[in-house]
Amino acid sequence: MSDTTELRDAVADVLRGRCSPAVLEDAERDGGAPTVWAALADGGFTTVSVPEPAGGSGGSVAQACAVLEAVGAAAAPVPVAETGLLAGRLLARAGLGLPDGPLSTAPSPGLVLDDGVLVGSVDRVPWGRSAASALVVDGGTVVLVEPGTGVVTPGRNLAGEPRDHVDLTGVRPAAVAPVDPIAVDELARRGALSRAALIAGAARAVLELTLRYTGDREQFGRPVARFPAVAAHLVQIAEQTELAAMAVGAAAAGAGDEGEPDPLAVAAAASVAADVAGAVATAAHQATGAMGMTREFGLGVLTRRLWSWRDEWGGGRSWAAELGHALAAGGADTFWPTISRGLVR
Amino acid sequence: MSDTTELRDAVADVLRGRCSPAVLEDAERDGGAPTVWAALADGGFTTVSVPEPAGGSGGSVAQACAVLEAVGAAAAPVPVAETGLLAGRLLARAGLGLPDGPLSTAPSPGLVLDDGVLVGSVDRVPWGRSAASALVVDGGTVVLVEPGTGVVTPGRNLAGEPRDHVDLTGVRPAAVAPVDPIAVDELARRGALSRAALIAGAARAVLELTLRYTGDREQFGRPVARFPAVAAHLVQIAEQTELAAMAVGAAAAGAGDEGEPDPLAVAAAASVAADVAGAVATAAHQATGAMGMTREFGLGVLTRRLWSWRDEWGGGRSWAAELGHALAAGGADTFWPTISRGLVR
Amino acid sequence: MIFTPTPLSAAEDALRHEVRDWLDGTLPADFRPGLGLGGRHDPDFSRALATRGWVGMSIPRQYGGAGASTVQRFLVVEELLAAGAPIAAHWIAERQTAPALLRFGTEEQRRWFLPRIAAGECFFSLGMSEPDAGSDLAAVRTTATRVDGGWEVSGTKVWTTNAHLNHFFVVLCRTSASENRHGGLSQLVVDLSSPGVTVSPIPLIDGELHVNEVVLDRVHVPDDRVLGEIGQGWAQVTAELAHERSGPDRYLSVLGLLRNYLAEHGKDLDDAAATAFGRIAARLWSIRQLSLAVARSLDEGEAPATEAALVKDVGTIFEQQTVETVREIAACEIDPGGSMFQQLLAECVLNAPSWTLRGGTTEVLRGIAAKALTGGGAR
Amino acid sequence: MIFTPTPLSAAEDALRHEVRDWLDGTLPADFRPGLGLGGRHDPDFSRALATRGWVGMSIPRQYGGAGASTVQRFLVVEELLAAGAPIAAHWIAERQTAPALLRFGTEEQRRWFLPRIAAGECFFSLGMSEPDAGSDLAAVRTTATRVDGGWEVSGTKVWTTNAHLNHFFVVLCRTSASENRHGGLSQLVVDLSSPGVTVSPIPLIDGELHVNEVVLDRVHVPDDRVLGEIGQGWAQVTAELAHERSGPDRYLSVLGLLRNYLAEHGKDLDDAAATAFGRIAARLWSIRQLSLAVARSLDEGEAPATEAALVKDVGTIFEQQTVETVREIAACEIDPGGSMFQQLLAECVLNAPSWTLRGGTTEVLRGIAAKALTGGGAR
Repeated sequence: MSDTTELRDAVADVLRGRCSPAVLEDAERDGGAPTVWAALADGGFTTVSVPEPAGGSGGSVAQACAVLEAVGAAAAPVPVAETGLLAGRLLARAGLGLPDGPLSTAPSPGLVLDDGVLVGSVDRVPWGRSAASALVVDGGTVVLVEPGTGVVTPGRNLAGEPRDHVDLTGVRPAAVAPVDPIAVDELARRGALSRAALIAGAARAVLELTLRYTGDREQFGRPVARFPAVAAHLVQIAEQTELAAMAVGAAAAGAGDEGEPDPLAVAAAASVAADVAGAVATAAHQATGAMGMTREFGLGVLTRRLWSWRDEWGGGRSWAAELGHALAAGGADTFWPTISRGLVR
Repeated sequence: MSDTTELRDAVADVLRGRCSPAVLEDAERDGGAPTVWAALADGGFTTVSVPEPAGGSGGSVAQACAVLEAVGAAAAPVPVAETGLLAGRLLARAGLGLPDGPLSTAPSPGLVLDDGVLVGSVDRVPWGRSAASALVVDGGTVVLVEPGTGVVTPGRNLAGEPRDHVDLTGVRPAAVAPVDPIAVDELARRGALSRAALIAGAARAVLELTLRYTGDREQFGRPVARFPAVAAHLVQIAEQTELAAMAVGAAAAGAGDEGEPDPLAVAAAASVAADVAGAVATAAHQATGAMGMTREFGLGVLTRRLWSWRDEWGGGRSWAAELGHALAAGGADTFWPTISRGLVR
Repeated sequence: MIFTPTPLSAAEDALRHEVRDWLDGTLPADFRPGLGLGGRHDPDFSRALATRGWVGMSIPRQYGGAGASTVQRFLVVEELLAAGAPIAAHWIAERQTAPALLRFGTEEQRRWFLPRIAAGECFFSLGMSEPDAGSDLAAVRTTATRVDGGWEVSGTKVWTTNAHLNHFFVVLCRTSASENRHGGLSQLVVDLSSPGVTVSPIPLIDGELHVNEVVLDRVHVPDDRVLGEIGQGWAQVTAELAHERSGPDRYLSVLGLLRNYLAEHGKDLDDAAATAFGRIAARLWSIRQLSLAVARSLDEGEAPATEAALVKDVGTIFEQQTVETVREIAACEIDPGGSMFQQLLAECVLNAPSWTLRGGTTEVLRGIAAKALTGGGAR
Repeated sequence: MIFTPTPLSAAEDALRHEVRDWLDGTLPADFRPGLGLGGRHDPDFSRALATRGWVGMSIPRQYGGAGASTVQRFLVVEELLAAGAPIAAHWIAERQTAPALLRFGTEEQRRWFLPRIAAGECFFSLGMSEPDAGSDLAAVRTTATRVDGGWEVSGTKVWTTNAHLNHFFVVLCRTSASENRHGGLSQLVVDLSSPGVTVSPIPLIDGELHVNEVVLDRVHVPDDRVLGEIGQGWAQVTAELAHERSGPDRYLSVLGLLRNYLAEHGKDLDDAAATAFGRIAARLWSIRQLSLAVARSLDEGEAPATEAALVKDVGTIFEQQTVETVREIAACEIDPGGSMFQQLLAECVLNAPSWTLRGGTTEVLRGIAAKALTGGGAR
């Protein structure tokens, strides 16, 4: 597992100092962070897990998740998840090469291809205004749409990250290729896993920030971390962070060097991470008090992301339902064997 | 409201010393507590809210609930709720007089009357083995069945109170009378309200017991009530107790001197009380530690009742659903007016 | 405990409907409700409300108020909060400053300030919190030095909501060195337009700019603006805080959210959503009656401090749970630029963490309640 | 943090299946699972298990054990707990006493006790808690006085599970007066069949009688039954407690409940129930892997005390939440005499409050974890 740890640290090094409050404020206003993007792209970190022949950096799903943990921890306002693990891997799967620059994708159930021309729109596309979009239409075809094509209505999530409505009616895709229909489910799972990885990273950053603040800050003559109520919040943040990181790590590791992650492991990770996001944000704000509610403190850029990511790509509830239905279908006797199957060397 | 407080205190006086651990253990083994029953019946407390002409003690639903709060607080193992507020009031509504002795009732959807003879069975009848049962059949007929009729299969709830399966097939009722079909809904609501009142009473007894124990008991040289974690449990028990008592009190008072309680107020009380039951039991056991888990300590007789009553007559969930659907049907604009309508003199 | 279900009189019920009808007619159809205390700052609204006699209701008539009972004020405030009305301009003046002036002010101060407060023309902020002090109010470092005819105040206050829009704030400061950290504190009424006052916004997590840092640089405060006694600041502030604990502002922040949830999703509630919503409603139903019972008991001359702390604790926790539950049953990506419900949900998610902080954290409140419970017995 | 997803080797995976298959073949079809640690006391079962080498697995071979790794023992214990197997007879001896003997016992004690423990023939109870002491273990009043050839012990111990069925218990007692309340404590191995030992049941809330009060009236304990050093009892007990914290017993008490929920209700789960059940399963999935990671890191020579405390805290809270959630989605009156699921639900509801008490309350555990977190940094 140490290769993933090293990769995470390497990305953290690249991002250190690059996601300053000023950069984040600008990104929120302008919808992009070109310097952050350039630094990550230069290092090849934006296309991890996309095979090299397709124009990616190669690597496993676990390595892609390690990158995303670092991206989440830094609150980096760039579509790394979309470019690599999601759209990039989708394009590669369809035998299409990756164009330069940031990519995006989103569920596109209402989009169809009619005689080579798209009809319909896609909702809440991350950075849809500035990224090329790889989308699945008609359940078995991947299309690539160039940046700025179609009619873009800007939108955002709670963290101010672009989530745009893109009307593609009349647009002719830059590339079209058939793909195994199962790729749609795989994309949805990687979408959920990407959010869980981002959450795990952001949760760890919240833990570190909160430990530092409550350790430094004194009240009634001693560090606030020593007050039992605050200490209990810190412990819960730590527990929840480890739960999410473990759920993501296990699901990602299960994909092996080139494969896709196990569906139930992803469902578990998505459910756990969504719950963790809420619990960590709540405990951190309780532990840091009014200071945590100010824009300058830096907690908010993380908690606003936790509150956003937990609902994306289905959200914790729908993945929990999927897991629950699957376990019920498996029956009582396979319940424990399934829960405990874990990883085998 | 002071008449209800006085009545509650009067019943508490009657029960004081009568529900000793030995009496409760005997009742759990034998399924009855004749001395407790006799004391309450002698005082006329078992038929409060049943009009005097029908053989009851008269009084309002609020007064019946006051009696039940005292019964719940003492964990008195006798069917007071069933005899007065539920079966007694049902019989009176149907124009039937009350027989002597304890009464019972339970939802009986599967029971029918075929040519004067009953067909079917009733599940989880409180004290079904020893009480006469007043039951609604065919949606609009009240039947009275004498104690011990039919085939009784003993059962119990978590508190060891009798909840018997009674097969009445072939039994000819002791009395039969038509009743307005709305009486079925009213009975269900009074059933839910009776459990909420019992819960409110038991919760208050838990509060007093827990305050006393944590105030007396010392650890690390001071009363455990002074430890912030324990103090927080005590505060939650107090809050929850007051929430339940207020919900019950408001719903009961709304019934006026002779009427039935407001459906939505009952639904709110049932939902709140069910949640309170769980929260109070959990906090009390946390506050009292291992001691609270022993049979001799006396907390268990209360918490086992809280854990039982919250699920009876529909349980919190179904009443919450009823309230939620009703509010949704009323629409957004009537939401606040409904929530805040309260009592008007 | 003195919690008893309390019926409204016909006159009280009529007052409630009068306020409700007036709000229906006054707030525009597309009005976006504020989150209870988060209602917007709108001097025109405050003045319009004042002409109805609904600002500073509990101020006695001789000082320009309505001399209303606690229950009457409760009913008016409850309707305003339920509607999410823009009450921020007069809120602190009416809830906190007016009672403090009545209790500690000079006759001259009462005659000057109270009629203006009741008219919706004189708005106050709070001047208690300081940087690095948190909930430890006694860690005050702002200092007032005796000068000819008054005091010269220097220091920094934070979290002063709407200081950039209001007229005054009551500053807690040190007027003498003291061994005892609660000693030597005093309260001064500072004109926010005085020379030496600098107000700068503290941007909040949701990007809003209504909270400020106020730097006082040798600000002159005349003797007639001393509130109460020099050196008694701590006792006065403690009394003031006790005042603010159990009002409907503790559970109505989420009312607009709930109403708009019904408006947008009420047509097709499945059982799970109906159950979750019903549970919230049931709790709100009951908490409201606890709060009303506290108001009634105040009118009857009781001092229900424990009960007030319990209601506040249960109320704020209710609000936070409600946001989480509504988010769950809405089951969507929250769009801060979406429908009214979406906008309110976004605002609630971002602001809910602060609800357990205002007016004493959960831990502080539970400490107060626990002391009362374990000291005085349960009933 | 050293939590890292850890794969099992093929041999480890095979061991797990071996245990699982053996349990399938050994436990009767209508077997009612115990709640994890609440598994029944069945000496025959313990001996049968011992013949497979699965009791006292981590005891070295020279003392009759299997010399197994922590992960191997983890896998066996996990399967036993998941099945709710009747492990109570040997549980304390293997989890607590054997490691203490290995660490503090004399060679003679090891040679006498450990093979018997590993054979499932020598069962232990705990002898720590005393009346009115609660979690304050240092408030010990049981006293041992020096006599010829040994010690004479008098006092009362409580919460000694299965003392009426087991052979020994390790008694924490005062062997000398000390200024320091942690000083002067020692551990003695007391034969429960000694003259002067009186065992009486403490009936529990669910009517069960497996927990006892043990009164010691001048019980003679020979010198060769002193565990470790006289006067070092506190240090020894503290080390012992650290040992018991993160095993699968902290999250598997509810496994029988979950399995039987699926058996009885799995066919017709609505979305709300599936969501609630899936959420539980997801959490269990993740907690289990945290716990396994702790076991692996112990094998790798680490001392993951903080991690162990975190897993225990998160595990016990998980168990309690699970009972509440399952009760909610089952939505029925619980019938203690009903179906297997009903019986288990009844047992869980009655016993769940005790789960956060055993091995340190939530508050104590969080204190330990918080100290480690804030002292040593987060990673």
